[in-house]
Amino acid sequence: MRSVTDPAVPTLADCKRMHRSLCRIRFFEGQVQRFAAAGEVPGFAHLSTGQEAVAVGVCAHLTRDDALFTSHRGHGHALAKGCDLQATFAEIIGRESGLCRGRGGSMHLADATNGMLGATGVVAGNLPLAAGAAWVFQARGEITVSVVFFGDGATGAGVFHETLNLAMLWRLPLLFVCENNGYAEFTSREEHSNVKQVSAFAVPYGMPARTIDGNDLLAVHAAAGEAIAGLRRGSGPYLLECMTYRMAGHFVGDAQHYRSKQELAAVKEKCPIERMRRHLIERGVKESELDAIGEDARQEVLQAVARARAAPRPDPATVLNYVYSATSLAATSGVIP
Amino acid sequence: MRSVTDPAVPTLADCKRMHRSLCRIRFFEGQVQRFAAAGEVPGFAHLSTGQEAVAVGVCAHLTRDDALFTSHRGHGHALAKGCDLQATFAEIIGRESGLCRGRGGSMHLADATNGMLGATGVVAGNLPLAAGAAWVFQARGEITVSVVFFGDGATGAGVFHETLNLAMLWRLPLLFVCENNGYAEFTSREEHSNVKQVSAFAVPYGMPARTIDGNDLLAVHAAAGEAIAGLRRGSGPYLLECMTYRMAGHFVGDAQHYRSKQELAAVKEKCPIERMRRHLIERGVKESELDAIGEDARQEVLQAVARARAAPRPDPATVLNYVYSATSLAATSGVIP
Amino acid sequence: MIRTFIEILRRALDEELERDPAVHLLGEDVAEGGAFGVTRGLAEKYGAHRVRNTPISEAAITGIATGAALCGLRPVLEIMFIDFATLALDCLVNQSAKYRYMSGGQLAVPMVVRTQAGAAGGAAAQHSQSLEAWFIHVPGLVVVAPSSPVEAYGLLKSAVRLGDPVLFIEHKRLYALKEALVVDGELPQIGKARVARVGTDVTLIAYSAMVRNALEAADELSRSGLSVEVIDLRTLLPLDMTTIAASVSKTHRAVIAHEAVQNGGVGAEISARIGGELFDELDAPVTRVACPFAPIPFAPELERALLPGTPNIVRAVRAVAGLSAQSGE
Amino acid sequence: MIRTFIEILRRALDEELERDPAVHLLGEDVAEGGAFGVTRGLAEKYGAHRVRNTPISEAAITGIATGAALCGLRPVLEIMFIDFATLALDCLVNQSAKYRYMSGGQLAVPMVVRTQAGAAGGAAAQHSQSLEAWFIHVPGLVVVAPSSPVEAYGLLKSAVRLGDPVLFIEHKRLYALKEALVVDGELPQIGKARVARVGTDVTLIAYSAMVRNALEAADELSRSGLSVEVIDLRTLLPLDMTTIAASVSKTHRAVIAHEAVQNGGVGAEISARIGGELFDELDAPVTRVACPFAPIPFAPELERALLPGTPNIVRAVRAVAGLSAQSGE
Ligand SMILES: Cc1ncc(C[n+]2csc(CCOP(=O)(O)OP(=O)(O)O)c2C)c(N)n1
Ligand SMILES: Cc1ncc(C[n+]2csc(CCOP(=O)(O)OP(=O)(O)O)c2C)c(N)n1
Ligand SMILES: [Mg+2]
Ligand SMILES: [Mg+2]
Repeated sequence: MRSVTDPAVPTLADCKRMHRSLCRIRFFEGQVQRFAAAGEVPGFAHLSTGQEAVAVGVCAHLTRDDALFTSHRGHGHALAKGCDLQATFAEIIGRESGLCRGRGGSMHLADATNGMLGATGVVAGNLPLAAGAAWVFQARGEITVSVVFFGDGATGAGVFHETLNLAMLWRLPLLFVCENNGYAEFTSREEHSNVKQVSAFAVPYGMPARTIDGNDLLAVHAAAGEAIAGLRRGSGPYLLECMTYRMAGHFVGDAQHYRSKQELAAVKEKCPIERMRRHLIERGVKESELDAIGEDARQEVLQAVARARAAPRPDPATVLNYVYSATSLAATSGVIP
Repeated sequence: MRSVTDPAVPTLADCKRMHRSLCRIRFFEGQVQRFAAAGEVPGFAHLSTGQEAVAVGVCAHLTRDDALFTSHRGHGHALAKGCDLQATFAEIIGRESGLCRGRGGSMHLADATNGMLGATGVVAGNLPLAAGAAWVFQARGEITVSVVFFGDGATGAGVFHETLNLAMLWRLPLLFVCENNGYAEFTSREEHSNVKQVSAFAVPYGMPARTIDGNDLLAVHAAAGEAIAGLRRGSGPYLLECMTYRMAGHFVGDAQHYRSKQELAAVKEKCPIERMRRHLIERGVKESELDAIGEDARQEVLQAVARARAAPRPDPATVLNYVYSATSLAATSGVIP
Repeated sequence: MIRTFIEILRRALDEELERDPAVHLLGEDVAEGGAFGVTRGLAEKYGAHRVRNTPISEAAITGIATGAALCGLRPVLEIMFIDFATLALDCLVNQSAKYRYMSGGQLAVPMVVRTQAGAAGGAAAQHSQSLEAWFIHVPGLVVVAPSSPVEAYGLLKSAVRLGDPVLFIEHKRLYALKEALVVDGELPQIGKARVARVGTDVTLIAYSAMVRNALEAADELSRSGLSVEVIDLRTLLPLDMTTIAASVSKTHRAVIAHEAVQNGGVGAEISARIGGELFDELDAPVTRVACPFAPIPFAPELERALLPGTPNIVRAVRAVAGLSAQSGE
Repeated sequence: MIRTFIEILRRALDEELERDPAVHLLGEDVAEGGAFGVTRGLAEKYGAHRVRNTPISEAAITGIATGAALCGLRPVLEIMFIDFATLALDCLVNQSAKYRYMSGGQLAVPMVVRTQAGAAGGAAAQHSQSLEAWFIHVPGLVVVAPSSPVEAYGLLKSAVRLGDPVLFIEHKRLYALKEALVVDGELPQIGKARVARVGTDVTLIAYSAMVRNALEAADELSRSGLSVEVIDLRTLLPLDMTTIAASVSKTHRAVIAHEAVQNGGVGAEISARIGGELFDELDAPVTRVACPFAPIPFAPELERALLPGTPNIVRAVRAVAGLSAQSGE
């Protein structure tokens, strides 16, 4: 087993890099929103706008060997894990150059080469899969870890609790990252549960857990770093609850009747990018440099989006590919059933 | 709403009555075991031998209007709730005079007239149904309550946690009674969960819960009485964990390789009937009177069993009855599908 | 007046809530109107207590609806997508469907599970399935799949009044569809199919959204002189073989169309019933038009390529009628 | 030497554990041998780490097996009763079956879900079902249902080596059955059926435990001079239509027998395929022998009355062959 070094406090350069990833995700989601509104994005698009700090702060500690699973709101997680901008956007608009050749779409992003093992449209559906990946790493004696992102609404699903139990029972190297944005679709947390803090669910199992400000990138980075180092040392699973806020609707097109004017007005203070920006300025970084970083990220996104939109659409003749393995097809001369 | 009176401390007469119910269940299960071994009991028979005090202590506080749901190990619960001995045994051996006309069997005892709304063979399957019944009582503003019995293994099932959340969120008059006998089939509690006490699962929800000695009838009676009085007052759900011990195998025929000689030897001290007997003797009741009570219960059981065994078997021609309501059948002149 | 499928479902639920205090709605976001706005306004009108939001707990809420039905309520549960009915299946199949039988007739579960199914607009593999076939294989359940707003109105009200657990399947492609609702008080009987178009040459059997494609195909085929009788099944369980038999005995040819994958689909059962019971009536093989065997892909051109549509039906009917595949030759 | 179905399953698992370190078993009580003793002794031999007990968490353990398969393990998951596969269905259907497709071929889920099904001895409504039909309706899954110990041996080993999620269904009535196992190294190919008995008059198609009844019926019918060809499907998905077609083209008559309820059962698909693809070959309606539409009752005489058996098959075959129902006239 390789020795595990404690996560270093991010240098100013690290912080700028992370600030750039925040901007990258923000601009990316902006493009998804724009082209969804224009009818170029099929299906349901769930934006992570406002929740970028969780994705960036956690994934900063992951290598491509580490496994990542996410939910229906996973664009930011995929990018933070290293998925190619063009391929990710192309997937979301259903092109052959997409991560999944346009078969999966926004809710099913996967990129095996980057350890992005899948998003799911089934709330809480990926939690046990992440535990399965962690089991493999444990069985192989690797220091690799498995991370799963999910929303607060997922705590209503039984499989979340089944997975907590199994992860603790088997001491799996699994990091549960809950993005508690206070809503499940149009229904607020209070109407979903009597349990205010998701981290409380870990207590009966004796699983270490923490609730942090998920819009404070440095807080996320520090907490995730500590948790992941622990996982790599074999200390078992960890539940990290990141309090955050979904700045956009549940999906593109959500009228958000369920949110008051005041609530929507208060959004800006919560913005993790504004906060990181303030932090960097306090540390002496010039506004102009930050603007440049933002602009640079914006250009990168725009170019990737342009390439994705120019990419070819899947060939309808290939619609039956990838359903079965060659061995399964062998017996049936390719015809299944 | 009728006013709720606090449960009275059981009088000596009450204690003798409850002791008699313990014996009744013990003898009943003995007969099930005997005739199962003789091949007269179809399917799987799960005995509640050793767990009688939980059934008797809890059901002492219930009226026939209160709803009761149980698991695969529910013979004792059914009898304690007031189900007829003959009809219960007849069901377990599959006779037309059985509670469910021989259609249900040991794992599916139900007796609507006594508020015994059903047993299930699906572990944890009845928890949400009991919540549904509680919802109805709450909607009607009744002081009636719903009680569900389940085993410690059921806590591994997600629906247990989903139901805890909903019961607390809706403040349902629902009593969760966990019979923690330390095993799920052949696997001990330790291999099922890192959580020693099932009552710990209630904590995140802020649900009142207690762990008690489930083999001490008086302790069960006191704790259940308090909990149920609270439910009737509208104070919301309660989780009562009763530590007990399954004196028989998981089902009749279980070789119990997974239990050591010493463990099996220690069973007798745990026996709730022995303990109640000692208690009554301490309170001055004569051995001879207790023997008489036991003998009387035994006779009642034997006579019921004899009647059940003499009862007619279901008529094969009726096998397709009770699948649908008359209204559903109307359109199809009785033929479905 | 003219109403969308969604508005007409809302009206049916509103009227049933009004008519019978035992009727209660529950499901995720239903007090907010639900993901598709079907229940919008009903919580305000009847109280959050009768139109109840639930957590994302499909297993528990199905159990709660079942337990409530056992105790006299008439719950109408919304499962947002039929794809998530997988999470409700244990209770529906092992409890709700079997309670009457297992209790020897003592207990019943009169409840409706409203759910939304089908593929449209890139909802992709986990939000587009048509899984009705699973449910017709479960004794004790009733399965209803309306083909239009007006059909949905009557069938939903009948379902709410039935004494058994009903799976009520709404196709997402129908939601925006508008129709004029004329209420004549007569509610359709669950278990009876409807002849949507009278014809003499070929019997075309469909349900849910596919009935519209069937009618479209029938129109087009009439131009090549083919008279197609279209049967809208309405109820998949129980299946109305009387109506099917009457038609096939007349046309001697049958085509079944549905969106679900062909293998193990509802069309298999109907084809088997026709082949078994009307063997001597058949002049051509019973033909199925259904989805090829793959999950629903995300990209629009793949989704379009996979889903069966009007042209597939036209081709199948022409083949069964012995005409060449190309129309208008 | 002579071995029971259970012992032969154990041997197959033992050999696969031995052969490939990626193979891991998990399920409730599997380290204790499981409810039926299939895995007895394997934890001692390979360690509690490769033969892993789980809590009663069907949903999570199916997800764990799926995630492990994604990362290179070859999990063999035991779901104690197929009745509880209802709890595993979300993951199996929405994730395991679709992963390859949704990821555009990047990821695969090579896993086996061993489960036990069927009615016997009063296991009653929730422990006796035959639900295989649900799974043949799910693109991406493979469904195997062995008919004997020897068949199970090869099929299980082939299933473990396949690249897709396999549902492997063991019938409880077969568990105690004994057979001599002769290992010739050749493993059966998943997707190929087996002609269990050669005949010329009627094709009798069955799978799982019903194959034994089919062979019994064929024996009995041979005494009334009827030559019945028995096909053991082995694999329900993919379905081997080549073998079926070859036989029906010879006999021109087909009967399908299974224990699951008839409505929406696997027999419906097979009947539809034969009726659709071999219409001109058929001299008689394709007939199904299956369970009437009710849950499995507890009382032995009711269970017996409901379940289809050899006499039902004999009657059906005689009818299809144009003989009177009573044999030996
Ligand atoms: C099992 C299941 N039930 C319902 C849905 C519909 N649905 C999609 S997202 C969502 C809310 C999820 O809330 P949360 O987990 O907090 O994630 P967020 O959207 O807030 O990021 C629901 C109910 C689903 N996708 N899966
Ligand atoms: C969902 C489900 N999974 C598995 C089983 C098989 N099974 C029957 S009883 C049992 C153990 C239950 O343990 P517990 O809940 O502690 O109840 P106990 O038997 O100890 O009374 C299991 C796993 C089942 N009946 N239902
Ligand atoms: Mg949320
Ligand atoms: Mg137990």
